[in-house]
Amino acid sequence: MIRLASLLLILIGLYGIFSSRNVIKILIGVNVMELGVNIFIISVGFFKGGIAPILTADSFSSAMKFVDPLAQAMVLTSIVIGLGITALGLVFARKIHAQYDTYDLGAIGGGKDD
Amino acid sequence: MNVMSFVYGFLVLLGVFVFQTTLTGLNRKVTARLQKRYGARWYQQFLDIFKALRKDSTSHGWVFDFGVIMALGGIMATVIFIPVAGFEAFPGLDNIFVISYLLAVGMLGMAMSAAGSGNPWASIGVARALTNMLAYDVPLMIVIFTLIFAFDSSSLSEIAALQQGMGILGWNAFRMPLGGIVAVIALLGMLGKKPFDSFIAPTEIASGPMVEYGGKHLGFMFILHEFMTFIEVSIILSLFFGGGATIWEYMLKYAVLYTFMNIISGVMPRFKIDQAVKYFYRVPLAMAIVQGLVVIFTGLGVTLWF
Amino acid sequence: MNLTIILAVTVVLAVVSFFITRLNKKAGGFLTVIASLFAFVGLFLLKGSIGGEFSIFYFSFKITMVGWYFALIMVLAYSMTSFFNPFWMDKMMYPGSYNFMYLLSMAGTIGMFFAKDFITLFIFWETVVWSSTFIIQLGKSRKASYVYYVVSAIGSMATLFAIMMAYSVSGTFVISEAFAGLSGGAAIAVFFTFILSGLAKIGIFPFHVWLPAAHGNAPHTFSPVLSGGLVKMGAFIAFLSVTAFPAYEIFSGMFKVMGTPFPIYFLMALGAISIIVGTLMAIKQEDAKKLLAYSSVANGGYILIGILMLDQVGFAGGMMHLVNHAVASAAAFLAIAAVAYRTGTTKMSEMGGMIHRMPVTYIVYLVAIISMAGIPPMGGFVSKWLIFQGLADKGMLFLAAAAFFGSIGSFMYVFRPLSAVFLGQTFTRDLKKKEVGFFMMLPMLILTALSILAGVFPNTILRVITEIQASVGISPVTLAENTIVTVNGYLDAFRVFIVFGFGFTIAFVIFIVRRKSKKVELMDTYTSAEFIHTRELLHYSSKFYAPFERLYDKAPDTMKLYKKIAVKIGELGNLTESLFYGHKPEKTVFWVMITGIFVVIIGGVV
Amino acid sequence: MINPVFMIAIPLILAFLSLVAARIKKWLLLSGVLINIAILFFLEKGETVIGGFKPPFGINLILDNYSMVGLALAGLLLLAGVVLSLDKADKYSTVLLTALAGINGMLLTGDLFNLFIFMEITIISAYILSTAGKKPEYSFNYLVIGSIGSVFYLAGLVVFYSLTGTLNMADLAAQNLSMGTPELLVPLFLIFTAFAIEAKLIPFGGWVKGVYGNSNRLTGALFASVYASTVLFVFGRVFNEVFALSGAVQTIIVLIGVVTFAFGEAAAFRQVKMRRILLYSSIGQSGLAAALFALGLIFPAVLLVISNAVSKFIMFSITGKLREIYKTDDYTDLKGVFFSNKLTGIAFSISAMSLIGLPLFFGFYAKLNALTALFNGGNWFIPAVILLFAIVEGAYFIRLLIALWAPGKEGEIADKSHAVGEIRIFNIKKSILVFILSLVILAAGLIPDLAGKLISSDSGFMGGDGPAFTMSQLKGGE
Repeated sequence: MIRLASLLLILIGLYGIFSSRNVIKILIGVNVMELGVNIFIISVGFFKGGIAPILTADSFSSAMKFVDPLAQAMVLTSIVIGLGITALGLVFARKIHAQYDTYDLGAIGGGKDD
Repeated sequence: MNVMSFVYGFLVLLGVFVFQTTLTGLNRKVTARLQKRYGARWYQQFLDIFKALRKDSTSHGWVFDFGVIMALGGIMATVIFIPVAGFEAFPGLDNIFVISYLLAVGMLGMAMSAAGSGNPWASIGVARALTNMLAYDVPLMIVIFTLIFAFDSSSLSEIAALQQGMGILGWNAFRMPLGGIVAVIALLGMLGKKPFDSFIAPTEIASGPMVEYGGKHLGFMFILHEFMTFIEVSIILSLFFGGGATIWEYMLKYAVLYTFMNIISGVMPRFKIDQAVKYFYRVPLAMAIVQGLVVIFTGLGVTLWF
Repeated sequence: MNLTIILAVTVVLAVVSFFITRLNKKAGGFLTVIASLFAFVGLFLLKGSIGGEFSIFYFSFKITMVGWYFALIMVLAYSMTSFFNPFWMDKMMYPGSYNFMYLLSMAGTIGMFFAKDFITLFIFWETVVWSSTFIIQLGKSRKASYVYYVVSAIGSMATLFAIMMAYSVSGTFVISEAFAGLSGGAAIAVFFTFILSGLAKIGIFPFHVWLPAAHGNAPHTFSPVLSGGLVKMGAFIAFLSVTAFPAYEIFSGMFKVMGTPFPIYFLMALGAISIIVGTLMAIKQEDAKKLLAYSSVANGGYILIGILMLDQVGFAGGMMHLVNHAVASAAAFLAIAAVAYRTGTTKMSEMGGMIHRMPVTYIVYLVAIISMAGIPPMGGFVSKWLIFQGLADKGMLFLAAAAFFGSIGSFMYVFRPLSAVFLGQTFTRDLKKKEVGFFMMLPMLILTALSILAGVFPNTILRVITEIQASVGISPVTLAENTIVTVNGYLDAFRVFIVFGFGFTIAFVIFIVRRKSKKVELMDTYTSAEFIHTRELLHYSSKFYAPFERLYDKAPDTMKLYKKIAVKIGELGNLTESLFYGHKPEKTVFWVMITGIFVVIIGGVV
Repeated sequence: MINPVFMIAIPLILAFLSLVAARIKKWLLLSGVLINIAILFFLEKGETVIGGFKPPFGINLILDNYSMVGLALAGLLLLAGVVLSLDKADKYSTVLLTALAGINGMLLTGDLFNLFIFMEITIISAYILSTAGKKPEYSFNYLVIGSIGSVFYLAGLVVFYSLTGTLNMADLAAQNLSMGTPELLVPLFLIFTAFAIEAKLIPFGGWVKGVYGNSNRLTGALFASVYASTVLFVFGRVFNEVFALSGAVQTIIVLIGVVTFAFGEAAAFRQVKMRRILLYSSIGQSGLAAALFALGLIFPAVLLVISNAVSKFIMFSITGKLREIYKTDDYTDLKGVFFSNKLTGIAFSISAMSLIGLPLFFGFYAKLNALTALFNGGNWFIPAVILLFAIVEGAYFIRLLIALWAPGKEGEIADKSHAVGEIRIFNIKKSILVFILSLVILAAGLIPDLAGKLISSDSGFMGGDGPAFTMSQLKGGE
């Protein structure tokens, strides 16, 4: 279920990028996709009844059901990278606005190569 | 190849000159009668030639002279190669390709000399003459090609000999009728007779290549014309009408063929040069190809088919 | 003599000439003369070591009779033309690289003819292609160079394909073994792709478009090499495609036309078409060099037909036509170059009466065109005669018809420059022009002499050809002392020459004994009572055969075909650009999704 | 012997330093790329474990022949690019150093998730470099498309992780997954998409035109050589060593590669702007290399990548500089520009001719190897396409060369009076540098066997895929 939801999110993000021409909205689309894939990663590592993968005095037996810690680590990295990309994307958005006075890619019309 | 060959060659030249010039004179008479005139005397052609040779002439530079000599030299060399009733001054050199291309030397010389005169009429005439040649030669060459393929020989005298002794139906003109017709039409073109005489058209382009000639140059041109006529008629005679077993038979056939050509031409109007090309590439070319295909694929005509 | 030395010296001298030209242009030009003459002499002496095999670097060579023959023709064209180089240095934009490329391409051709394996052959071949491309661009047209490269590339890429395909079957690149084991469809594919570079190089229809462009616009000092030399590289490929690739054996089971397997007959027919197209196009050219270029197309057709016959007579004719055409066409191009050296143009309508200023050049041109048109007593006659005899023997009617058409048509086109450039009225501008110097005259005279010698003593060349014929296992053409004997006729060129001389002498004597004629000015002609004082107006040169040209002026231009293909490729490019590229991410997202859906469907199916 | 991890660590440290010591960042950058080359010679071959966990649990770096070639190529070209355009590179010192770390990491890593991180580092640096074109909408486009790629990659990766429980390349390869099954097709496609986007394959590389087409002499050269070759090297490793392609998947990927090649060359054919010509040619070459990699013909593909990278580096550098001087890269406005720049012109010509695959140049050897390998695999269709579009490729490059060398009106001989400008493109030192680089192509083309041996160094790539064709085999010996 949760996997389907994440897949849906990715597709929604793609659709957002596909259908909108506003720079900010496209960036939101990208973010939604990233969210989707992050949830997807988590869902892979997760199963019902699993506990946090932290070794404590109470839980160190391998028989205990940890959720996969690696997936969570990956998500952490992915979020960080996503953050960086979003930030950079916003910088570009600012630049586009500064240069063309609009956020609408359709209004730029492709700008001739110099 | 010895001295005698050259002597014979010289004699052939002399004989051909006398014979052909006489015939031309006679034919002037024939044409005149056709046009309801009296016409000049039979030896008028000789008088014209010798008069021209005696007169003063003007020259337009060395190529004007050189071209004339080259033309006459080439043509005379060709005449020497023509087998007359089986006789050859230089035996074995009567290859049809050699003859038809050596003929071109003379034509080239003439064209060169004419164009060298600096008169544009001459150049136009030459252009037309060459175009005319392209028109008649391709169908004719295809027919000749067919003959060579059929008889495995490209020797004029051999092909002539192969037709003899079977009566009139042994002639290639009857064995390969389409080819014969093509050859006769092509001969008209070769001779520059009407309707294929646009390149000398006197009233239109002032006699074309001949426009600047006078005196001995003109005399050369006359002689050249006689020799050329002989070569052209002889080729067709040997290839399609069996040549001649004896010199008399040869001369008789020759006279008939030549006069026949003249009579045809006497009643013809003139083609424009592009019309001539179109004509040759429509009817005679098609006939020549059909004849060629028939011979190559059925063998009909190689052996007697009646 | 050693091939290694020849190749090494030419390549080294190529580099040296590049630097010397930077110091002194003329000296660099003279170096090309020395280098090419050295190569010519070296090659000539190489005959002793025929049969030898050796390798330089990773290139492997085998000195064969046919390679020697081709290389000698090639280097002859190079060395004769090189005499003109020093005088054109000032007109070149890059004299140094011209000299470098000139010698490099020469080395390339030498290496190519002696290659033992196809990769060596291909490397040298392509080297020649690109180095000559860079020479042609220095001439009058950049487009010409481009066209030349593209057509050559079509050929060489196809040949590379064939080589590789053959290799995947036989596992070797060695020329004599590479085609072993081919059969069926693969054999046909290899045959046609392999010979494509040859067709492109000879200028066979529809690849002939590069000849008028390149020959007509290359620097005047390179056109003779292109036409006299480089075109013959294609003949070598044609030769290999019937000998190394034993086309007659491999296709022996196929449908035959007049005893010739259909694929070979098809190529011969292409040769025949080239003869017709070349002739017709040559007739209507206004530029002397372009005219000669189209005549090369027509002559290429003869060569191809001759070589592909691979028999006793026609093949010998084709091989001999290589020499005759190389010599004649190089001489004709050199003559035109000499005229252009003085007048600065090659357009026939802008010249006239040059015979009175440049008589030697005129004679050179005259002999060259007599040979090209196949009129005795020049070399071209003998080779065309052999080809005719071969065709007559096999009864190939349509090919023969084309050959006759080309032969007679050649009278028409070769006469045009003769009449327009050399004869007629001399233009006022050119009245003070002089003949070219002896150094430039020399190669032209040598070539003229060669043309005549080949026509009078053809057996000298034919003896070499009989050896080639023996080496590829066909019965050599029968030669007596001075005579060439074929099934349906024989030719004694020497006697024809003597008789011609005899006739000429008689005519000359008659001419001399008659009264001397008065020399008059050229303008002193019959003008139908008009008063014309402008020399230029009294010269008939442009649209020489106008009535004849009109008959086919609507004929389609082959170049249009190439342009159409180029447009189509451009359209594909346009499509690519507009479909996939832009500044909005939506296009890419769209395609990613489409591809994704496609993959999912495929996944479901698989 | 030096631990390969320094290849990543040193540039990263220098990148941080360059933020702190902004005034000397130019020198930091220079020293970074120089050190990078220097330690290349002393690297420890084999596997290096990072962080103490043994693979497949920990992360490892793998330095084999293949990655070595990739590292050397990227490092050397980056060095050349920095030296050639130091004035431009100064501003991007930090970014370039980070990019170097990312590139080295991509080539070295033995872990798929690690690869993701390095790839992101590299790509983000590329996003920033692309802003040099002053066309933010293209940079933005690149960023969005690149992010889609990242998301796809991660998604595909996780599926594989969930199936096999490992992300280590070697470990994953050892699982011998059958790539034909539908459930693997989709994740494989996701990962392929990510690489295809970066490797500019049609239809995924929609960002290329804007970014390459507006590059300057530094960024253009780096994108087309360093970045492009790195991505292709990784592509080759992932789709040979990790996922062995076969069946329909292989066919699809090869088809995409071949189509890219054909379409790219066709698109380049109709351009008049030099950067566009070069960019579409890059797309085409990239497609061809990808197709070869997908077919498992690693050695020819590597040769192709190397030859393309060096050539494109030279050509993009010169083109970028030309645009700086003349404010245009439309070659019809630059006729005869090489007349007063012969050395640079020769370098450009050699590169172009090598790209076309003309003999005596390295590209010919690459092409010959590719053809031989393809034919040996019983494939004749792809060689036919390659050769067909090699004609197109030759056509537009020769047209370009002719225009740049020989000015003049049609119907008149080439004349220097029509040549554009007499401005030197590069100063003498830089001209010589570019020229020497082109001489490498020529030299490698003249002694291809040696060059081939140097590249494959006997052992070949990833399990013995050596030269399919050597010149020495012509002599009869193998």
